[in-house]
Amino acid sequence: MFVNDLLGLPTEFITTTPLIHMLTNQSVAEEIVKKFGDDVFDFEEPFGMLTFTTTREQIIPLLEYLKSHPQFNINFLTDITAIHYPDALGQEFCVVYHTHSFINNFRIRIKVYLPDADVHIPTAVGLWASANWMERETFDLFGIIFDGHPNLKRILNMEEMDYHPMRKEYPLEDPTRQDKIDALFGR
Amino acid sequence: MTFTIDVAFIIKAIIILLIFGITLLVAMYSTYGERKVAAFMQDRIGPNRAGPFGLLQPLADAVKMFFKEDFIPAQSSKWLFILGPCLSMLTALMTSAVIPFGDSIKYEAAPGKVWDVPVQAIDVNIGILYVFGVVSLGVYGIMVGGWASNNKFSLLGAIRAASQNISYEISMGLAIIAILMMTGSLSIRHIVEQQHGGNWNIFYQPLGFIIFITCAFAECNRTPFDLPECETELIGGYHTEYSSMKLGFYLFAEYINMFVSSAMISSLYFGGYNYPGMDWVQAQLIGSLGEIAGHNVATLIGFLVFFGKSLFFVFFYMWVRWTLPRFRYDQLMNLGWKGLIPLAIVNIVLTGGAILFLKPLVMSFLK
Amino acid sequence: MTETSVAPQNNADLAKGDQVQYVNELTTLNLGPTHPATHGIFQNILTMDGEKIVAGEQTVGYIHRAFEKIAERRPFYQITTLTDRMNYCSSPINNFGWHMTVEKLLSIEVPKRAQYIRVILMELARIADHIICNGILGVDTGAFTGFLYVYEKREEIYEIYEEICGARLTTNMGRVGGMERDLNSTAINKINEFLKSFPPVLKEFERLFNRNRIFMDRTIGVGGISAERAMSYGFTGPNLRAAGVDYDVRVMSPYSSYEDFEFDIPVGQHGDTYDRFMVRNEEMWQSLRIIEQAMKNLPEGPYYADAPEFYLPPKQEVYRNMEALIYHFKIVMGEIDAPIGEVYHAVEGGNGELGFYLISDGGRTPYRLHFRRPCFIYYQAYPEMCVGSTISDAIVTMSSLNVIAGELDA
Amino acid sequence: MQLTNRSKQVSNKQMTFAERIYLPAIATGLGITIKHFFQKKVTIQYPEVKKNLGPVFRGRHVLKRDDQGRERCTACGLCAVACPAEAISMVAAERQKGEENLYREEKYAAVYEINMLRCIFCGLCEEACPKQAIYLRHDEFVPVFTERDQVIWGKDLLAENMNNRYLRKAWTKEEAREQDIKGIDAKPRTQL
Amino acid sequence: MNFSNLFANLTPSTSIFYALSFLTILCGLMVVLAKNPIHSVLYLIATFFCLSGHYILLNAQFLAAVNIIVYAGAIMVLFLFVIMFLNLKKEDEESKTNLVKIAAMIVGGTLFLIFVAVLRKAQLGTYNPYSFDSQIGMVESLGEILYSDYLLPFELVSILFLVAMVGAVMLGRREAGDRHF
Amino acid sequence: MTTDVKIVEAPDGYQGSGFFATSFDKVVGLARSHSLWPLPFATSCCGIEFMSTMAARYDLARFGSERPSFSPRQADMLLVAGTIAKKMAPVLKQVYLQMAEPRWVIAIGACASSGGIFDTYSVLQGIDRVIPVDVYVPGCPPRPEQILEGILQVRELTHNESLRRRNSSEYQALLASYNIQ
Repeated sequence: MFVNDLLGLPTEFITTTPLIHMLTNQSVAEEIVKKFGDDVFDFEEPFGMLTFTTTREQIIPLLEYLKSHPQFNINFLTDITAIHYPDALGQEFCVVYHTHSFINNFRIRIKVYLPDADVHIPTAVGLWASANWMERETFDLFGIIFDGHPNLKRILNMEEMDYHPMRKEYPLEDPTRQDKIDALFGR
Repeated sequence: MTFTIDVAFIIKAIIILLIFGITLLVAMYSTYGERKVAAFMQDRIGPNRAGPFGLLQPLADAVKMFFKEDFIPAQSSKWLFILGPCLSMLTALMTSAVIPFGDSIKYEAAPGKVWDVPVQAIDVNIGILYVFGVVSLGVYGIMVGGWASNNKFSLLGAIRAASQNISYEISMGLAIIAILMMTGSLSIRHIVEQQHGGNWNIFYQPLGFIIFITCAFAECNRTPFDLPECETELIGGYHTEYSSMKLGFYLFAEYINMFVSSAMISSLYFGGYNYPGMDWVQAQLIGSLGEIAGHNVATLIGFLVFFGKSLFFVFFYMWVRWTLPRFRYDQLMNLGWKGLIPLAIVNIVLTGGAILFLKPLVMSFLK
Repeated sequence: MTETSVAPQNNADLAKGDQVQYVNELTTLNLGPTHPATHGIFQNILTMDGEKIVAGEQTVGYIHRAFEKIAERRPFYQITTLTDRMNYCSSPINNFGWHMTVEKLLSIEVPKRAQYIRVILMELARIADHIICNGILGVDTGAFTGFLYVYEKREEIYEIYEEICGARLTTNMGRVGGMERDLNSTAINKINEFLKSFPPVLKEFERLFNRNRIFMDRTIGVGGISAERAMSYGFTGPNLRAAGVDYDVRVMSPYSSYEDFEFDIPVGQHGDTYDRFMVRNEEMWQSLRIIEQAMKNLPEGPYYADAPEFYLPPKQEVYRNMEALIYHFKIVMGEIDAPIGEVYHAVEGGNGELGFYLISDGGRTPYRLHFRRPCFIYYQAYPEMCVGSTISDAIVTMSSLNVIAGELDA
Repeated sequence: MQLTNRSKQVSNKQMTFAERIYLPAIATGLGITIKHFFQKKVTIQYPEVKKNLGPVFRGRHVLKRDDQGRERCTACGLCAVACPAEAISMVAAERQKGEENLYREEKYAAVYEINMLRCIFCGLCEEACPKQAIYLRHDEFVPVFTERDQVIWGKDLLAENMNNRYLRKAWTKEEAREQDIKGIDAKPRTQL
Repeated sequence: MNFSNLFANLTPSTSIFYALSFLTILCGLMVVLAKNPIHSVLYLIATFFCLSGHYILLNAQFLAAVNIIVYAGAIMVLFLFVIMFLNLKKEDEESKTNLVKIAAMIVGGTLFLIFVAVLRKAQLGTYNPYSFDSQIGMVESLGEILYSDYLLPFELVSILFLVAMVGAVMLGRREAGDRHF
Repeated sequence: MTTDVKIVEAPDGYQGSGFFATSFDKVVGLARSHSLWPLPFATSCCGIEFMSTMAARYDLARFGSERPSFSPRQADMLLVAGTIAKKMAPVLKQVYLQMAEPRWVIAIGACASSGGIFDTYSVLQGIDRVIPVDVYVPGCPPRPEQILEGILQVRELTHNESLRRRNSSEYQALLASYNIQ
């Protein structure tokens, strides 16, 4: 007995497509530039996803704009994370927001670069409840401080930890491991 | 004549010892049975390494528990902590005293003088009330132990047990009242005797039976009413902090309770040691073995029948446990207060009506 | 407000969490980290009024293993072993999700057969995942037996894996560019057998639970969340669908030929535990449908892409062919240059949108690899979902969310 | 919110009267469990009965020798590099004159150690080995340990025992596939 | 009075009576004296048991059983329940003010006086062994009297209970918005 | 780990406390080995494999070990299955401390035994850094067969363990080296 029989479903092939209103990267980008002007720059399309950079002053208004825009309807926060570029002077940290519009099935990636000396960025908790832990994780691993976050403390690591482990300068390994011979074949 | 009295006394003593022994043994092997039944229902084999078919498993558990470190939590009330399991065990064992396990054993002391010793530890004329009283005390063991453990989860378990037992006792009592109205006696032996042959109460009291068995499940803290000890919520419930044989007592008491309530169910609703065609069997036996031996063998058969019925209900307990999900606390209370109690009252009214109107009608019809 | 904090009364405190604190009449109950219902490790500190929960806070990170940091030190092909251990209930999905991400970066077109095999294995993994979740929900409501019935079928899924890769749980069965092995005839037979033997068992499981009033009472209206809140909390997967939003990555942005298959997206009404249970159950049926279609239409052809610089050459070639030997060394040493770029790829994991955000600087390892772990994101909604209910509800809610600690804590 | 036309409502929360009074559902449940009570049990009695672990199970490591008993390993170190757990360590040495019957290649592993507790049995070492020298046996586990100092296995435990050789039907995945396609039921053999 | 004589002349039931009485008084005292309220409740339960023993000695088995079921089995469980919930053990005993102490003295003293006065005047009931009906405490006779001679009071009491129950239900009704309990 | 305490042989070989102790030891050891109640401390992947071990196909219950005691007090063996992060280590130690003697510990899988592939700042490199371990089961995760092997090994240890081992100075020294007691 196969499943289709059990469910009483027709076995013939029916193609279904999502109900998608097409948005193109081009049109969205133009609209955003129209609204935010010079505060959004570095537009790219790596593997089809619209990517651009903004400033930390504009990030929350930008997200809010995208969320409330009647056509874009980018109402889902997929992810917040950060990247550490120790060599890029004045742009050591990059906070990356992935957002998604379910209705249009359209994703946007927004980046904000922060200097090492001043890793502050406003929180997005007011827009999405899910930002809470994502920002806490980013704080925990990178030390990015999200201003206005209700509960910005470590989430994955122990409270007592005194560094932010995902920064490139910190080692991965547990210093107490004894059963390993290092310096083997370029490890 | 002192001699004959002594023999009767000895028979009685043996019966009493036997009854307690059997209760303990059944409880002990219920643990094994539970594991095997669970395993079989889950397509597993279950314990089979300790002795043939794992039959020594309960012994292994018992010995292990005796030699386990006995732990009494700091800052808990030491004496109450010990009292808890003892109370549980005591009340569980006390109940089995009034259950009629069989008809009676006849003994010819002197020619023409036959002693008739009932197979029951003690026949009190308020048997049901006695059982009820002891059962209602059973919760103290859990409450005291749970409280003395000084642990949040234990206390929650104890409190759940207390409120659950009180609530379900009421509907249990009301369900029994319907039986009492039919039989007009509080003595369990009397009730059993009235169900002679296949004239079992279950045919007159199906609703009462369902209420009673539900309440029995609740009183024994068995699934779906095992809230006081549910593993996934309260870890071990009231016995979270118990180790070694004190834990063993709690677990043991649960199984004794199960057996005793099974025996109660079969006595009250399934005719105890009565079975259809028992008169014929007895007549045949007396015919072939003689008056006294025949009667005794018939008693033995009755005892086995009773035992079979009780064990079936023990099995039923396990069967249900490994099938059903458990209630939530408030649902349990709702079921008890809003479901079972009104139903039990309806049952009483129906029974009363039947006795008043239906019975004379049927009687006159039969005449 | 007088707050009397009582010092730990005995050493049972930390583990079983019976630290008692009295704030007026509210008590704090510490569920976890080793509470049996947490299935894995996280802690919920619940503030209770009697048996009613008035507030909750979770502590996670009890098995934080630093996946993302390790990933920065391992060549691409070794990261498979990490993804295996992320959502260990459905490791093939993680596995192939990662490989698809890398393939996207490297612009490798995977042959159709490999894509179909991946679909089959991913759907098997989804079934395995949902078996655990729904079975455990049964266990947590007190019915252990149904769990073992379906778990036995999970063992059959393991047997299929064993045939393909030799491991049961942490399969490591995909490779960049395709599959490590093709489906052999035994595996195909086993899959067909599974397609036949699973439906009756699942039906039986449903009959044990679906319409049992005790179970329904325990789950209906418990731990509900509205679609709006669920979206705000970043829910995806079955938990979001239970709230009525039919978002499914397989349909919205099809990968690995999912557009070839016909299946429904089950949705619930109120996002409560019963909805989640039913949605997962129905997803198992839909997965079976997908597997059935994939098995029927399984194309012939190679099971890996023609990408010699990324897919290990056959062993015999390594002996005979110098070029193959060089590639072999280069691949194992991780000296193949990946293009510079950043890529986000999402798959429908057992718990929702499992995203891989990969930034490559052209080196042997990812410059940065971030996992969008659905558990981590939606578990933060847990206090909101269980406030106002009892501790029993909280536990049922927790198991129906299917929080996998490995995925949660990275 | 409906995004596609594929959605299907699956959750029905209305209870009928029969469902309301508990008993029919309970009876159904009891029926299912009692059916299983009398069914055949699926349990494998493990220490006595052993289940087939599959053709490619990744168990205990073995360092293959060729048919003359020479070690195949050439200490190239690829396995150690490929090991995600960094459990393999080795010391390479040059083959001396007169050792041709011991080592196949001119370089060999004088020390070859695997930390069995670190190893995650992912099979990447087997895949990485260009000499087909290391294999994860499909028929044997690594035994359990009771002492911490037993866990690093050297060549004495890893190298193949010539008196009790490791047999396998197919030594590479390509070979296995070929056998499968052609439907050959190959005999287990010692060598590649 | 010669105590040794007293002990020598004890019949089994009188010795049980004395032992039980001693236990009853002891437990009763411990109820008052125990520091921990939980212990008090447990002593109270023990007291009820001893009283039930007295009932049995008087051949009033029904009363004995009902005493245990109702008092020891239900009411005291609720007492214990409440005390456990309140967890009084944790709180230090509050020091009583002098006013409370004086009030307690007065109330206790008055009660004591009343008892003395009543007992002084009272005549101990005697029974005639020839007309004594040993079945008087049994269920049947109890039921007969209850449902014939004392039917009206019995029904009135039932109505009182009904009223009390309805009142309790009304008081314990959940507030709107409360999902559980 | 299995420091068998040698018991001084009685001169005649069959009398004195030694004789009784050893045969008694055997009985108790036998009983213990058939009734090892596990405490699954399952954190990750190995926990799922432990579930398989408990499930129908491998059925741990055959050895009398099917009653998982989630309360450490009642458990005999602690099955640590899965990664133990440094954040978790104190909890693990607590659980171990709460277990009643005699207790055994199995480290299931590479992570619990040595950290496995997670040689990272946040993972404890083997639980034997915080608690004494009796049996290590290799594998990531080990197959149920291997977990059963581990449990069989514990049964072996249990069976042969002297009743006095837990009081011996060696055992105390072992515990002391972990800062226990």
